[in-house]
Amino acid sequence: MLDLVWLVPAFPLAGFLILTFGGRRLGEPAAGWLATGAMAGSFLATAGAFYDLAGRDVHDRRSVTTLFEWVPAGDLTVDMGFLADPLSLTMCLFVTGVGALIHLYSIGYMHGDAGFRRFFAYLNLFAFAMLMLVLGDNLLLTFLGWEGVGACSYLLISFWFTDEANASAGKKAFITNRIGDWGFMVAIFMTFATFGSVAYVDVLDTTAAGTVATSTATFIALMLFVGAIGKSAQFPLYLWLPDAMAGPTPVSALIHAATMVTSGIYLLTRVNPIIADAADWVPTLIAWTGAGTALFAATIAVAQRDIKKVLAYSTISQLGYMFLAVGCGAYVAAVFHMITHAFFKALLFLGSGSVIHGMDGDQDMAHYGGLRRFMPVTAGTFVVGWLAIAGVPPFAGFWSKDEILAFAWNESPLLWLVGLVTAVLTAFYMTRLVILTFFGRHRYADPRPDEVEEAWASAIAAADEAVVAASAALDAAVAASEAATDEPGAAEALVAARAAHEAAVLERGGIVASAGERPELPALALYGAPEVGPVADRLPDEVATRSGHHPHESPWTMGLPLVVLAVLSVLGGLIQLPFSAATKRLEGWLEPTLFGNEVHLSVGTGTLWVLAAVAVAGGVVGILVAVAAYLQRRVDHRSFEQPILADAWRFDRLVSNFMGGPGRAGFEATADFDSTVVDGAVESVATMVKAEARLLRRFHNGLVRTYAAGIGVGAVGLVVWFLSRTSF
Amino acid sequence: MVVTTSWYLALAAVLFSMGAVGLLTRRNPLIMIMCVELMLNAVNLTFVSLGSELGDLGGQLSVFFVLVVAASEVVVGLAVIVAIMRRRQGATVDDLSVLRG
Amino acid sequence: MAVLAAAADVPFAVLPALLVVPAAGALLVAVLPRRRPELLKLVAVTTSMVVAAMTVWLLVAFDVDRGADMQFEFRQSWIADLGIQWLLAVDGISLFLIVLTGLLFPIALLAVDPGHDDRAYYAWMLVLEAGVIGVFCAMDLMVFFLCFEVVLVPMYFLIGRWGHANSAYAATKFFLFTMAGSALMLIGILALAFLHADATGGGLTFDLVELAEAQSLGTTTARWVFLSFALAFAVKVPIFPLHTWLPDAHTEAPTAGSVILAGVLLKLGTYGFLRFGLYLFPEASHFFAPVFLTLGLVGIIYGAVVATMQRDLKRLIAYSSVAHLGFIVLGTFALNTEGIEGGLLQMVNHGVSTAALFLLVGMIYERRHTHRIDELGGLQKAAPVLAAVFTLVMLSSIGLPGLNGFVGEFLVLVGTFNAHRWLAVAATGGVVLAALYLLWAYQRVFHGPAEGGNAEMPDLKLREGLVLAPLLVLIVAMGVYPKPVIERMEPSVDALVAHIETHVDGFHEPTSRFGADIGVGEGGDDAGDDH
Amino acid sequence: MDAAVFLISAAIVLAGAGGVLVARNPVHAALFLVQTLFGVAVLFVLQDATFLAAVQVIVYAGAVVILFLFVIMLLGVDRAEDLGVEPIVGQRPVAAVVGASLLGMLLIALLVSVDGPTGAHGANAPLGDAADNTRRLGEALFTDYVFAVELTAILLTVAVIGAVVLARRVRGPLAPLPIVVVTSVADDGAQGDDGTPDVTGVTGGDDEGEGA
Repeated sequence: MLDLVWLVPAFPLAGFLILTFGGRRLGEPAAGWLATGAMAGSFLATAGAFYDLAGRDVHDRRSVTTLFEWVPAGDLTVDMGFLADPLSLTMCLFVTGVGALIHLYSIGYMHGDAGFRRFFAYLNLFAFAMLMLVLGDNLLLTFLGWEGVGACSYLLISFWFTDEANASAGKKAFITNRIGDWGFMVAIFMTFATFGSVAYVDVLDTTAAGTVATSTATFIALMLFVGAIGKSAQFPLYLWLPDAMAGPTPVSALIHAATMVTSGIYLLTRVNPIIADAADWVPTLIAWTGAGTALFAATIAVAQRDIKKVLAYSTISQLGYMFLAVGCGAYVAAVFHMITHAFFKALLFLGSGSVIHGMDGDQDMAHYGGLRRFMPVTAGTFVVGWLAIAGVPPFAGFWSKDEILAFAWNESPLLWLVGLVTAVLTAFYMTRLVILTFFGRHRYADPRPDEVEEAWASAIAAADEAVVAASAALDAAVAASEAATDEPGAAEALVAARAAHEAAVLERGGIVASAGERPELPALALYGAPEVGPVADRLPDEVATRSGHHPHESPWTMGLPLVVLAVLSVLGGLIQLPFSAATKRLEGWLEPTLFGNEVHLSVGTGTLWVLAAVAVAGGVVGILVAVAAYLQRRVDHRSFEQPILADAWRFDRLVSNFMGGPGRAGFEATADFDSTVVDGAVESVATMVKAEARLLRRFHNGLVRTYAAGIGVGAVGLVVWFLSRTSF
Repeated sequence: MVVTTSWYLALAAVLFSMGAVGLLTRRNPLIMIMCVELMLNAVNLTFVSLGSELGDLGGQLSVFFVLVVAASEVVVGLAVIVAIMRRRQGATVDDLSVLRG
Repeated sequence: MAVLAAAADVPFAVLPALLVVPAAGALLVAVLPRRRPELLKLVAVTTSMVVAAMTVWLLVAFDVDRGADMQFEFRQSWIADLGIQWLLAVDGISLFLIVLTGLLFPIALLAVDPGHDDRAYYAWMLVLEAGVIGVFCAMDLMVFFLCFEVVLVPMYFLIGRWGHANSAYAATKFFLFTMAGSALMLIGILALAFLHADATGGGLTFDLVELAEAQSLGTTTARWVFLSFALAFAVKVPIFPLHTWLPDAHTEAPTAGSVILAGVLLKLGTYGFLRFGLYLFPEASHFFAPVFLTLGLVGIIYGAVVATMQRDLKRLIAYSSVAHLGFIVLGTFALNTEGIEGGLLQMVNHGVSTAALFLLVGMIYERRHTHRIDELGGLQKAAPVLAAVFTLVMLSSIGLPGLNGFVGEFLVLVGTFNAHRWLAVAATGGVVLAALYLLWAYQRVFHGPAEGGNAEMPDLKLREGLVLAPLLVLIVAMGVYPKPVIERMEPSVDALVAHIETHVDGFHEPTSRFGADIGVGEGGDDAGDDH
Repeated sequence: MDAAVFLISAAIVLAGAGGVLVARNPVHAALFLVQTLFGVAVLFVLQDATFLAAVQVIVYAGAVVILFLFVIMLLGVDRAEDLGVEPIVGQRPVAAVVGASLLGMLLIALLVSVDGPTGAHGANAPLGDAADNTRRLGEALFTDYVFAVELTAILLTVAVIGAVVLARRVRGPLAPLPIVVVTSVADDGAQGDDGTPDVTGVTGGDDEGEGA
């Protein structure tokens, strides 16, 4: 079965090809089912390989299947080969498993979309690339998958390309990833220059043998780390991930939560011997980058109102945890958290997708609230995911996060503290999300600030018109009374008109005044519907129609994956329970791929219990604060949602301003330099030649006799020359 | 006093120079061709006289050919002039500077 | 393999045929009635098809085992007392360029019709093909120079007569630029031949192999002569400061012209560097390598940056060519197997990808009559298939692994890294920029809302699809399984590198440090100062 | 006796040449030309080149000059030419210098450097006396030089045909030749001064064009 491991990527590839060339016949939902089937097949193949491998002796758990030579050039030989070992197969298992679920989910989510077939083709292509990344038996093949997933991510983010924003987001993602890929490529060069090969087997074994100079290992490790932070959205290259939410929600779940973004951690875990041989500050750097990003992203997530943005920043934060783990040498913990995170974050994303689906594409949590009545399944599963990510025992997230924190403490208490704060924040913003979405008032029908603005504007406009009309009437009345002074009714009419006019002016004054001192309408109206005062009747019609609207639960194709993932989010912890070596199944399973580089905790069991308790307490605190703020409204939530947090610490803005400003100017300058200086030099040569020509053409005046004179002079000259050469 | 070849040669030189000067100074194309004829005659004269000087028939032979060439040259030249004059009455060569650069 | 070997030494002299057939076709076209465009096209296309078939046969019959040495050699004395002879041969270096030429011409001819003066157009195209093939298989410097110049004339007329608004300017610029370069090269060739004759006391000869193996010039002389060659090639490539003719030529040329120009003509320069630079003047090439490496790097970054800011699709692709060819130059002067092979591969890849890009742009032009990016937009809605094809080609041009562009680029960079680390590290930045300008252009052309004529632009027609198909197949095939190509190039490249090693004292092919002792420590130390 | 004849005919020749040089009326110039030709013919006789003398008279004085006169009559260009003015600046001085120096050089070349009669005799057909001069010429022409003679025949034919083609009257209105004022010689056209800098001078093509 292991030599059939190539089937794993082959299934989605076949799916992609069929969907691409299958023609129009493969419409909805056939295309979706086909793609899902391909993923399921891939999952089964993985499972088969998994059991085959598990059946082997511990030290024999590595098999390389080579299909053909890919790039044989000079000393460099790169095979199209697959490395099946515990690490890669573990990755494959949840990539294909979660992938299949998300495919299934997408059938419901993408229902009725024009690009249905294209969407599933892309999804399959992505799965193929992701599996190549995981299974590749050498750095270059991993790089193939690495760039492949990047490209698919680009295609899927800009899937709804008619919207410029989506297109830009896709482009941003690809290019930011490319910056990371630069590091990856350089690392590959260095690897080849050092080992004369890029195959993991050679590289890792040689390194594990400890024959590599520290500086070389450091260089390679650093460059790979650059690649990793690009793909796994760590500071400062995380910028693309929030924008990537422009893609369809299943894409966010599959690519930008569960699989692709974790490949950075996978890569670092894969090359753990190199990191082990690198200078000591490299792991520290990794750990601190991870911890810093985790805290940074968590603070931002606190103030987001777009439900997907919250999840995006939460993803960045969780990935930070994994880097923290890798940096602390806790590779198992990293992989463990990667798996559990894949479960509950996919669940959360799919849940949010279901909500968005039910709310007709509205992503602003300020318009949600009390949805649990309308979509129970979504709500229930979502709550599970929430508890998991919040680190509440015994849900999956608790175990993995707790382990990471333990190792962080093992590395340095400071790291642990950062991790803990992050955990508290995580619990807080996730609770906030859940409450705003599923609990509290159903705010969907509330008039929204912009609508109220509109109402006021229309009211004032109406008042103005009234005044104008009244004054016109007044003038008419005046004219009439002058025309017929003896007419008895004229005087009264005049008085009435004057009165009406004054009334209208007063009215207008009143409205303008009240518009002036009306209270600022809160974007997030937790306390009952916002009071819109005198203009309530002028609200646009949407408000009325919205009040009639009822969010609907999603079809079973979307519900089933939610349920499955919820179950996994509950039980996920079982694969690695910290109680005894026997319960640390994952650790034992991954052991051969770690070359003994897994750090061993040097803290006593007691400490561990304390740490766990503290972590849980922290989580609970976070939850309680959020409840107090958003559900019981004892604390003013605005004190948490600082504008600077909502603006992501202005970092993104800063970068894009630079790119749009000086960066772009520099490019323009270069382009001008080319057209003016470089090309200008060429042109000036041409101009000089022309100037000379203009001089010379004067001699060619077209007069025969002038030419004749020239001939004469020439003749004389010739004779002179001859004579000068004859001796008399 | 005996006439040496040098006399003829001197005469030819003068004749040739005069033809050249005429060619440079006259504007009427016909007269310019005539001047060319003068120069040709000067050359013929040198041919003949040096031929007789060296007792060689070659000189006269060349003159024969020169005559032929001169004749055909005149024919073509005059034809050209006719063609030109048809278009421009009384054109002088100075008017015909179409090929000015 | 025995079959192939048998095929390799059949009496049929394929190389002269490769020159004669298109030339004859050109003559035939020239005498056909002017009023029958379809007939003219038929003749032209069939001729080029025959040539294509022959090149494919060449590919099949090429003997991989004897990959290093010249095959299908054809020798026929021409101007005996000057020692000039028709000396044609193919080795792993020129093989794929010839095949590429044979492939691109039918495509270019089928893809677009000239619109006016068909007869002259087709005749010139065929003349061009003959010239290009001549350049690639000439082993006699004089014949090479002849073909090198012959190529200019048809291209000049193709750009000038069937080009766009400002084509006369562009055509003349192109002509003067290349002419200026190659004039010097002629002097170089003559100098080389005469000095060689003096040094050896033998007769005058222009036989490339003989000259290269003899290495009879003094070091300084060789360097000067090399420069005279290098200038000609640098203009053709084009290398950084000499590139300004390229954007104009591309922008003004007709689609077919751009396809051939980008696909084949630019390769004349890089091919020349390999065949007549490194091979003839190993010492000088090694001496001047830093210069060209630097210029190559500048070209990569500079071309990419300038491309980003272009407002005209064809100009953008032209500048992207400057960047891509920078990679080729880089690989060539890395002077090791990986680099040179990568460069060669990149020549073929760039030929395929850029040709496809220009075809697509031409198709857009036929529909929308503009190359300006800001006048396009949202085309993907109207023409999904076209957009998909464009995406594929674009990704290959970006250098996405699994497509052809990557392999060459990667090999070039690996080779360069082994030779000069920092150059490679910097050049890799060009990969990022490539994504920048192409994706941005794609977004502006295909994404976003479509208004006006863009909204109802017709999608790819079957005919166009068929024309593009071979290129697309190559793009994927050469990315997934480049081995057949590489293994045919490798022996020749190895021979070339060995040639350089023997003639440059103290020079060893810079390659991976892996070996007897893992010299990692040393390798690591340079890496050590990296940060 | 010889000297007298030579001097007289030389005088005739030079007088004729001078006449051609200064005659304001083409017809007179033609007549002066005849005079010169006669003089030269006499000098031929004086050197026993009787045949050439005859040809000189018949062909030149007879055919060529008559042709001149015909043309003059045909075109009526017997208008007097004003020799007082010289449109081209510095043409006359140049002419004078060229003429003078030519004369000087030729005299030097012919008289001094040849240093007179060498007495050397050509290896060619010997020169007979006036009596069989014609016969010898004929023999030489139609034996050794027959090929050249044939060529002259072809040349003449071509010349005649060319003349016919050139001088034949074309139907329809004739395109007038452009008038280019001599004083406008020095102006350099405005081409290239339009905005686009052109390597090519393609735009420079215009004023060749105006001839057609």
